[in-house]
Order: sequence, then C-alpha cells, then structure tokens
Amino acid sequence: MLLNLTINGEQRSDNVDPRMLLVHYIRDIANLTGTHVGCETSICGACTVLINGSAVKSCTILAVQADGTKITTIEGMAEGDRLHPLQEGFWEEHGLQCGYCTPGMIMTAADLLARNSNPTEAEIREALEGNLCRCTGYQHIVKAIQFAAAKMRTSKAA
Amino acid sequence: MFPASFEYHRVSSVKDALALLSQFGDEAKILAGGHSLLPMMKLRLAQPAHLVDIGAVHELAQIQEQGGRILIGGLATHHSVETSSIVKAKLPILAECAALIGDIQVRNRGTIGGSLAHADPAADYPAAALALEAEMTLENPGGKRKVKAADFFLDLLTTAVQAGEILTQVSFAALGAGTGGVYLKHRHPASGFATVGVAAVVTLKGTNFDKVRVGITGLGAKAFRASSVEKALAGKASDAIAAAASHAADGVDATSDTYASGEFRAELARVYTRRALEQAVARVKA
Amino acid sequence: MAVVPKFVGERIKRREDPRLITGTGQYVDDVRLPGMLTALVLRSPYAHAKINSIKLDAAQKVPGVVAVLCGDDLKDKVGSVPCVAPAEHVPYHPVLAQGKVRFVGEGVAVAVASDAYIAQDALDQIEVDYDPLEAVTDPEQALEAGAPILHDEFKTNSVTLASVPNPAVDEAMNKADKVIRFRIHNQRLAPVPMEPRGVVARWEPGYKQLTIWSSTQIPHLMRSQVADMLKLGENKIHVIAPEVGGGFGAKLNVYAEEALISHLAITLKRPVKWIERRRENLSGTTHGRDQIVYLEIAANKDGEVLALKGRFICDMGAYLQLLTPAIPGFSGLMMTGCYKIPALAFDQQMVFTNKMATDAYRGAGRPEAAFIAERTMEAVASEFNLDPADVRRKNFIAKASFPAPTAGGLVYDSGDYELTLNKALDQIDYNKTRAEQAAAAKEGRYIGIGIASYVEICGIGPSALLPPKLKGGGWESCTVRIEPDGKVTVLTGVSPHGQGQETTFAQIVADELGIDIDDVTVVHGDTALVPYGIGTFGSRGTTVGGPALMMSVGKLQAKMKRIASTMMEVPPEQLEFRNRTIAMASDASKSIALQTVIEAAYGYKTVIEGVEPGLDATSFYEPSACTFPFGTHVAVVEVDSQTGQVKFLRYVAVDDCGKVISPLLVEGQIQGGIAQGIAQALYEEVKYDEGGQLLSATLMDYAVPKANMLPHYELLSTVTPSPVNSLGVKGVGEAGTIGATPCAYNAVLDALKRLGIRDLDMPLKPETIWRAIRDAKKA
Amino acid sequence: MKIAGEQILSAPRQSVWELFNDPNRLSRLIPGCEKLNVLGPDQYEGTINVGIASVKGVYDGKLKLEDKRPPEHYKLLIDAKGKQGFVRGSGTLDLEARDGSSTIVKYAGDLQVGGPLMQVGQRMIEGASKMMLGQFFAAADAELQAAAVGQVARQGILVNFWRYLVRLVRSIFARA
Repeated sequence: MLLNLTINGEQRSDNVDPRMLLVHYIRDIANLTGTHVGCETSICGACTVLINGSAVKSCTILAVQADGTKITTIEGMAEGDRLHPLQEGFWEEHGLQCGYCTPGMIMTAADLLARNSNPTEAEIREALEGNLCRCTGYQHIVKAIQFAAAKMRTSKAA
Repeated sequence: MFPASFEYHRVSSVKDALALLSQFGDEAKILAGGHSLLPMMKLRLAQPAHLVDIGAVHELAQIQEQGGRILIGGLATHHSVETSSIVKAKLPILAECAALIGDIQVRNRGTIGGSLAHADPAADYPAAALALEAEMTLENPGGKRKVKAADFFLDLLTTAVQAGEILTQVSFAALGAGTGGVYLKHRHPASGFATVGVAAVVTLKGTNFDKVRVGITGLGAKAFRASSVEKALAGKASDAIAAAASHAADGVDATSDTYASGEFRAELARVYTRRALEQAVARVKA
Repeated sequence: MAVVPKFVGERIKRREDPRLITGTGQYVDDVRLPGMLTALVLRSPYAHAKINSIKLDAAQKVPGVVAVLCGDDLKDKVGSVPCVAPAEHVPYHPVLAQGKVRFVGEGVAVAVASDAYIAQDALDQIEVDYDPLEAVTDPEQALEAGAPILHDEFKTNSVTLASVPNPAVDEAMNKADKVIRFRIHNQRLAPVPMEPRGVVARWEPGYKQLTIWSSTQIPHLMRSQVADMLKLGENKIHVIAPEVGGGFGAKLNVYAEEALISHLAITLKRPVKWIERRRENLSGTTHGRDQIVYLEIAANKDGEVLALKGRFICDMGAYLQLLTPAIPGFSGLMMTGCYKIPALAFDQQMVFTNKMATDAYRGAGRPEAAFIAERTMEAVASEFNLDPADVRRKNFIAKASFPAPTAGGLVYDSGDYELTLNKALDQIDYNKTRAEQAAAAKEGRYIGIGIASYVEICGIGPSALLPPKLKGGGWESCTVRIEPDGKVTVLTGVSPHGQGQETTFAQIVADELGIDIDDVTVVHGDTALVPYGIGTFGSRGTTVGGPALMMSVGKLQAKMKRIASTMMEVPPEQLEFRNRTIAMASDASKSIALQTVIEAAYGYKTVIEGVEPGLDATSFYEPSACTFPFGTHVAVVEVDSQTGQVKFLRYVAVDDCGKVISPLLVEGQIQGGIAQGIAQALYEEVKYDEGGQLLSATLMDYAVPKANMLPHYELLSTVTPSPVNSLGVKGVGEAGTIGATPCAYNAVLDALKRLGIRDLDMPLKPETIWRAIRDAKKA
Repeated sequence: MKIAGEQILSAPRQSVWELFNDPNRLSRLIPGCEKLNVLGPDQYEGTINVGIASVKGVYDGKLKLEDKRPPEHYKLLIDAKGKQGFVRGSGTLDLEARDGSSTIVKYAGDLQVGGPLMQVGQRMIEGASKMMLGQFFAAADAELQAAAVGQVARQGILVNFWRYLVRLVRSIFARA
C-alpha cells in the first residue's frame, strides 16, 4: 500500500507491504542504515527514531502506521557538516565505543532534552531505561548528554 | 522480527472500526499504539488476518475534564497522560503511574486503551485503574456500555472487552480533598514490567482512614483490588497499615517466573502495599 | 625518542566517531549488494532429540524462496565447525544438525529468499519430526552413571580432565591452622554485543573468489578455518570485518553460519545475507563462564594463605567452539590472584551438556580466577575475624618481588598491588565508611563495603602458549606505509570493534614521526589489505598490536634517517623526528623536511646502497611474555532488607594498565568493564530449565543492565609500566570486568555479614538476598 | 514446569471417572479441542486450537493413559507440538469421593514446555496453564451437572464460556 511521509526533511512516497516494520522501511527502502536493530522485543532501543519529534522504537511500529508523519533519523541530526550538540557531546565525552547503540541513544536523548533542558544525572539514567549499551557502562553517555544540554542551553540563551 | 501477512485497514471513526470487527470477527484485531500486539506479531505468536488501525481516530486521544470526572480517550498515550496538566492536577497518581511504564519510547507510543484491554498481568495501569475505580467505556455496534475496573480484569490477558468491542474511553473521578495516592513498583530488571506494582489511594477523615483503595498488579494472573487490606484499614488510623498490608497477597495464586517466585512476589506485594499506603498518607497530610 | 609526545597520553577525541555518530558507519547488516538474498535459520526447539525427518517441500514452494536446505544436504560439502583447543573428545559439529539436535537453538534448516519476511514464511512451512530424548543440563549430573549421553561415540559426557597436582598443597593443608572449604559457581552468562552476529557472502564465479563480511573479532583466523571447512584456498577468500558492534569474546570464534552462508552464496551464485536475531544470539552465540569450583583454602590465624586447591567442573555445552575447552585453564593458573600463595593444585573436569557451548567472554577464565582469589581473602577474613583489607596486605606479592613467579607457574611482569589498595581505600575514606556502616547497622540498615584486588593476564604471549591448531600464534602484525604525499597508512592485524585503535595507533605514529594525527589513517579488519593478523581479544590490541606497529615505524624511521643522513651528511644516530622534519638532536636548526625524505625514497633518483625504494614496512611482533594489569575496586552498597534490592552508594576503581596511550579510552574500557562485572554479580544469568529449555531467550528476561542499574564510577589509576614491550602497556579491555564482579559481590556479602550470611549464588538477585536474610533471621 | 492442584466436581466419583475416560465427552471439555481420536486402548491423538488474547496456535498431540486404577487413578502422558512450541510430560489424576455427590480431583504434573512460546512467554506460561485448567474444570463441572439432568452440553467449553459471559454482561448492566 502507498505510504507517504517525510524523512529527514525529504518527502517520500513508497509502496510497502503492510507487514513491513518501520525500521525495515527506514533501512531497506529509504536506505538510511544508521538506525539499527538490536533485539526483537522492543527493549534495546537501537532502532529509536523521532516521529513528529517523539522518540519511538521503529521496530514496534508498522511502516504504514507512520503515514503522514515526519520522521527524523540519526542521518537527519546534523545540519550539513555542523553536528547536532548531542553528536558533539558523544564525540567529546567518548560516549560510544562500538557505536551500534549510539544512534538510538542520541534520538532518545533528543526527546529528553526537548522536555528537560537541564536534566540531572539521575534523570538522564532514568530516561535511558529504553536504550541498552554494552560497551560504555553509560557514564560517558550521561556526560555526553550533559554536554549537549549545556551547549543547547547556551545557544538558546544567546 | 518479521510479522506474517495480514490485510491492513485504516479507519477514521470508531463506527468504521466496529463494522470491520463485525465483518471479520475473530480474524481481526484492533491496532492502536501497537505496543502490545506488534511484539506478538513480530514473533509470529499472533497472526491476525486483519488489522484495523484506529490510530487516525484522533478524538480517541483526548484527555478532558467533565462534571468532576477526568475522561481519557483510549488512544491517549502514556506520555500524554504523564504530562497532561489535567491529570497531573486531578489524578497525580495516574500521571506518576504512566511515567513508570516501560521507557520514553514506549510511553510515546503505547496507549491507555491498548494497555488496559491487553491486560498483561504485569502491566502498571491496571493497578492504578483499580485503585482509582476507573470506569471503562466499551463500544460495540449496538452502542456503548460501561464497565467498572473491578469487573474489567477477568483473567490472564482477559478482560470484559468482548469480541467486536473497542475500549474507547477510561473515566476517573478526580481525587478530592483529603485524598492522596501513590503508585510503587518493583521493576523487572530486564523487561521493565512490574514484578509487583501497588497503587494505593487513601482518603483521610481527621487522622483516620475514611476510604482506602489498593490495586495490585504483577502478583497473579490479573490485577486485583486488595480488599482484605482495604477492609482491615476501614476507620483505622495509619498505625494499622503494617498489619493491614500483611494481607496484600491473601487469596492470590501468585505467579512464579525465572526472576521471582510466587512466594517472593507475595512478600513484595506486602512490602510495597505498606510503603505505598504510608506514602499516600504522608501525601494527604502534607 | 627525545621529543615530548604531543598525542600519546592526551585525551584525544576518537577518529572512529564521526561516522558512528552520524549513522554512516557500515555494519554487516548495512552491506547491500545487487541481487542479494536473505537467509534465515530454523532452530531446534528441543534440547536433545533425534531428527526422524525434515519436510522442506512446502517451504521450497513459497513464492520468493530460492533455496531451503537441511543438514543432510550439506554432508561432505561443509566441514565441521572447528575447535582448535586440545581436548580428549572433540565431537563432529555440523553447520546444520544431522540426525540429532543437542541444544535449543541448534541450526536445523536454512531458507534463502528475496527478503527476510519471505524467508520466515518459508521457515514456518518446514516440518521437522523430532523424537525427544532425555536432556541433561547440570554438568555434575551429566557425569553420573546413566546420564543421557550427548555424543554416543564417546560413551561419556566428559570432554577432558586436566590435572595439575601438587604434593606441597596437601602438606600445607595438614599444617595450616584451618582449611576452609566452599563451592563457587560462576554462572553462565551471555555476552550480548548490541550488534548480533551477521554474515554476508559473495561468490564471484569468474574469479573463483569468495568475499565474506562477518561481524568477527578475528578475520584472518576465521578465514583460515572457513577455508578448511569449504576446502577453498585461503587466497581465494577475502574476509572483511566491517564496523563490528561489540564482541566481548562472542565474536572470537568461527561459527556455523560463516561457512553455511558462504556455501549458499557459492552454490546459488548470488550474494547471501544472514543477520542473527536476538533470540538466536542468546541461544546460539557462545556463552561465557558456567564454572563450578570446589575450593579448599589452607590458612593461618594471622591471615596468611598457605595453599589453594580447586576441583573445577566446567560446563562446555553441547559442542566445542573454537576455544571452548581452553578457557578454564586461565582460571586455574590465575586463581592465586595478586597473592604470594606458595602452593596451588587443581583439576578441571570439562563436561558436555545440552546447552550452547561456552567460550571466551570478557575476561575468559580470569574473572573466575579473580573471584576465587577474592572470595578466598574474604573467607579468611571472616574465619579469623580480620579486616579484609589487612588480609590482602598480608598476602600481596610485594612490589620488590617483580618479576614474580607464581604458584601457577606464571611470571608476573610488574606491579604494586598494595598501592592500588591504599589509593582506593583513601578515596573511599575506609575508616570513616566503616564507622558509617556501624552507625547504620544500629539503625537496622545494611551497608556493605566490598574490596577486590585483582591481577589478570593479557597480551597472551609467546605463541607456544596458544593451541597449535589455531593457525596463528600470540604474535601480531602491522604494516606501516608512508605514502608519497606524506600521509601514513597503518594496516594492523588487530581487529578493533570499539576499542579505538584507529585513534591510539594514530597517536603513536604521529608522535613517532613528528606529524599530525590527521595525517594517519589506520586500516583493519580486511584480509585483502592487512597482513595476516591474529585479531582483537584478550586485551591484546595495544599490548601486542602496539609493539608490532612500533617495529614497523622503527624500520621506517631507520630508513628515513639513512636517507636523511645521506642528504644532510650527518650520521643517522644524531637525527630525530621533529615537527615534520628530521633534525639533528643537538641542533634543531639543522633539519630536512620529512616530505623531502619521503620524495627521495619514492623518487629514488639517488641510489643509496642497501636502501630499497619506497616506504613500507611490515613487522610481526612475537611477545616474549604476557603482561599483568592489576588494580583494586571498592564499592559501598546498601541492601534493602525487605525487598533484597541493592543500591550502590559509591564505586571506586584504581586500575593500573601500565603506560596509557589515551586516558579517555582507558576510562571507557574500565567503565564498560565494570558494568559487565557488576552485571555478573547482580543481574545476569543464562537460565535453562532441567529439560534444557532456554528461559532467558530474549532481552525481556536476560537482564543486561540499564543506565539506572549501575553506579557512578570514580576512577583513579596508578602507572606501573610493563617491562615486556616497548610501549610499557599492559592491556585494559577486561580489567574492569575482572575487578568488578568480586567487588560488587563482596560489598553485598559484607552488608549481610552481621546476619552470618557468607555465601550466596550469583547473580545476587533481590529474591536471593531476601531469602538469605529471612532464613538468617529465622535461625 | 510443575503443576499441582485440586478441584471439586459436583458429581459422584464414578461419573467423574467415566467422564475422564470418554474421549467424546473429553474433547468437548479440553479448551480449544478440535478433535480427539482413539488410536488404541487408552491412546488418543488430537488437535487443540489454543488462543489467549492475540496469541493463537494449533497443537497436534498424543495422549496416553497408564496405570489405570478405576475409579480413582490414572497417569497421563502427553506429547503435543505446534508451530509455536511443544508441551510434553506426564501427570497423574486422582479422584477422591468427597461425599456421595461430589468428588475431589487431585492433579499433579511435570510438563516441559518449549519452543518460541516458552522463549518469549516464560513469565506467562504458568498463568496460561492455570487458566486452561480452570476452564477445563469449569467445563467438566458443567458437563457433569448437565449429564445429571439428562442433557448433553453439546459444545462443552464454548457453551460454558458463553453462559459465563452472558451472566457477566447481565450483572454489569444490572449494576449500571
């Protein structure tokens, strides 16, 4: 069936099988492979993208359910060569090792920072309930998100 | 990870959805947020032939206050409940319960109607719905009917929602003066579900309990009202909490799984009931 | 090198990251090839069953399906999944089951289709007629008479029995004030890299060339084994380990699918992709640990430990993967830990059970050893009512004793164990925390302080220590090429997957050659590009790969100095690399631009005798010995006595991994390691029921810790360079894990000490703790 | 998985025994049972269609009765499998006369449940089995009572479940 949506600002129209999951649409039809699959049970969060600004697990949504929405994936975070503050934060603070969970982490953090511009360490850890990382032990991820929060607050104030 | 084929129907009204349900009967399933159904479909444990997507029935997502009651549409996401100014002001315990469901991503997508109708034995909402004496509106081709929370949860994954019906609204009485509620859960370390979750809503008259309602989830096959705890507290002061809470698991065939035995779950139910009641009382007094 | 390093030792941002934070890295599942098909594997739901028949025809008829095969179709076409470690009984291990299945998750059939949805439709149509057999999942029961036998040909479930006897141990047991005995179970764990495994294979018939993209830690070793399995020349197989989303030992292996998917690509003449699903990952990718030890400790009242004796029962699972029976050896050899325990004896009984094979998992044998050593210290402290910190001090190998031979026959390279203990206790303010603990106890609260000092073995070392069948040793390779434009390409045999050698190796090269770090590119994980290498595991990337890099850099430095010396007419030994020049050490104004030397090497207009054209050097570094990083972790926890829940109040780690190339990356390795160590102590457990059903088959049940389940780590360090290699590095990939498990465990047990609780099984789940408290209070 | 429990059925022991040995009637009591054919003496094969919420599956299996001691005891061996998993194991059934008109049924079993269903739903398997047992005994009780008044409860569980629902709906509307 016909699916119309906007992904990272680009309008698309594709014919998809209704049973196709959104994550497979993003990866295999839209060819945006930065969104990953890490589990089958909506736990790991590697597939997190934004739908109309809200973080969601794209493995637990049918592509057809996203009809008419605006989707942002990790590929849509930077503006040209200018990294998003969260991307900068993960780089500055060594918030990633193997990098597989990173896109999902960044998308969830984007939702968190949209709601709470100055989260505490405890709030960040709680917000990451739906994202697993096996490499970092999370501490540098927390710092990365704090870095981004500070930077976004400053640029907002300016 | 790869659902079986099905026919997809997107509807824009409850009426259309009900018509499809009666047309396809048992072969059709309602798709709201999809966070209960799609996980089963991905593993091919559920293979409905028809999916009726009600996601576009926007009026079902509304949260409003009417005549002293808070009306929450079945499609309201956990996130919208968690952040609704109406819910935060009038039913703070429900907002807190919603905030403890799953994770940010799940809360952005999962719906109150989907969660209640699925009746996972470890879901959070049923405990709060029971303690808040919620009333569910079920629509069928013949009209609407209302079911009280106490009559809604029938068994494991089984509710009063009949084949061909849709849960369209959940209604709550706003918490009045002298009333406070708390929801506490022991989160399963992997799934995030409630190993045990306890919602306690208390109304005090002076220093004594006027009304106590305790909803417990996770302990058995379905969420339930801990009536023996409630009875034990009737008219008593808060020093009766510890003794009353010891009845939290009375008469319940407690679930065992790899994480927690029934015996441990029962103990968690008692401990969390006591703590929830104590904190609820503290809230009223504050 | 006289010049002050500009990059080494600095917190350099990783050069891997720009692609990973923008979603442009390429993991196996991101490989897209024209005409590519997708394969899915049907797996056994039974732990032990005879296969009577498999009906594939309905599956083959599903539209879009290209092929459906089962084990019998592959007989004599694909060889056994290899185990290179020595064992008495090494079973035939087919890539898809033949005749019998032996664990839940064993591959039974494969469907290849135009996409995964259709492949799954096909799997649903396959009918397998099984005859269930009795299964055995407990390794001790598996050894009993009458237990179901997994591999009939051996007539026993014993894989092998390895004994290291020592009469001195019995003497010590006789003369000690006390012999303490207890049982330890290091439970079965799943490595769970966030990226599951995956394979893409492409066959180019015209060239008879096979390309395999695999999420592996060992591209070359895997190539050698797959070549054997498929009977292809190694020069006809090109293996690429693209971006690899974590390994933790689980990808230090050769798996059925690497050969199976290659075979399918060859026979179908189309590229085939297989991506592991998480349930397959939890059931069919190697597990770790699952080791029981009956421990005997001979100790004196003053806390001195005289001898250790261990009887190990090691659960190997149903088949032997690449190194399965080799892992427990490290636990035996290292079980004396940082302590000068003079006598050690152990035997290790390895056992087949109806479970997935165990193999390396972060630490591979050393976490078990450290756990034994640290439980030993705690047991002695409890027995004689001594402070656990003092017992450790009493038994530590003294700083002056290095290089220190151990009872396990190893020689520890360098160390100062007491320094890390003291530093950690200072940081936590030990005496004050003990006082707070006592005050809290008076309020009925349960606070515990856990200490663990560890030493581990890295950079596993002379090749003689590795199994002969591995087709590779303990060495590592590296090519360094200075390109004509002055940019440097490093081609390393290690295969990092998160460790960050693209950054650390660039730091080293930039400093050595006096160039900018941005001029260096590090290439890895591609057998067509890099020299034969051993790969990344056992904390060897920098420890063994680093010195190989240094050797090649050294060769190029010498060559460039010779060229510069000819051009400058200065003896080469008076020259050094400095800020893109080669300059006289005594007079920096006398210099020649590096680029001029490079152009001379490539242009070769002036022939220098004994100097070949070009600037390309390859080296193979064979370590003379292993390295032994160490440290002390201290945790403070509070236990909720009513719910059994554990809350961390502090976590302090003092680690010494020798010289540090990148403090930032070292922190990252330690933090991630601690998380996995705590996970073993408190959360994770692969659980099979008695019939062999896997009960922790999804991440809904297997509790990989989340951010809110882990503490904030306070990291400190000491630096004791290793004398073994030119960089002075010791390795850091596994240290955190090895220290953290006993530390977290000891903290919880310390909290419960006043109830008389001394021994609980891991993971210390709330229910385990609650039961122990309840029972103790009843008693 | 070990299950054990007891249930009181309102019929004399002999009637219960007869019911539990009659494949035709049993097939109406087993939740979702689509067929139950006699393979030989005390051996049956059948198909059940189990559905709890959206999770549905068809299971084919064999059932064997052993160690029969009428009218009080038998052992039951079960081996059933479907696309989503399998159930195999054994159990015992003991009937004790409670009084002239009712019987205590004691059951104990050790079941192995495996396959995808178990992998994904281990936390609910126990609850699901209890629920199905509950349905079975409710249907059995209704069957016995109907038989007692000379009726045949033709559709076993479905009829009973429907009656239950009708009662429930009535009670809800009565309260509203």
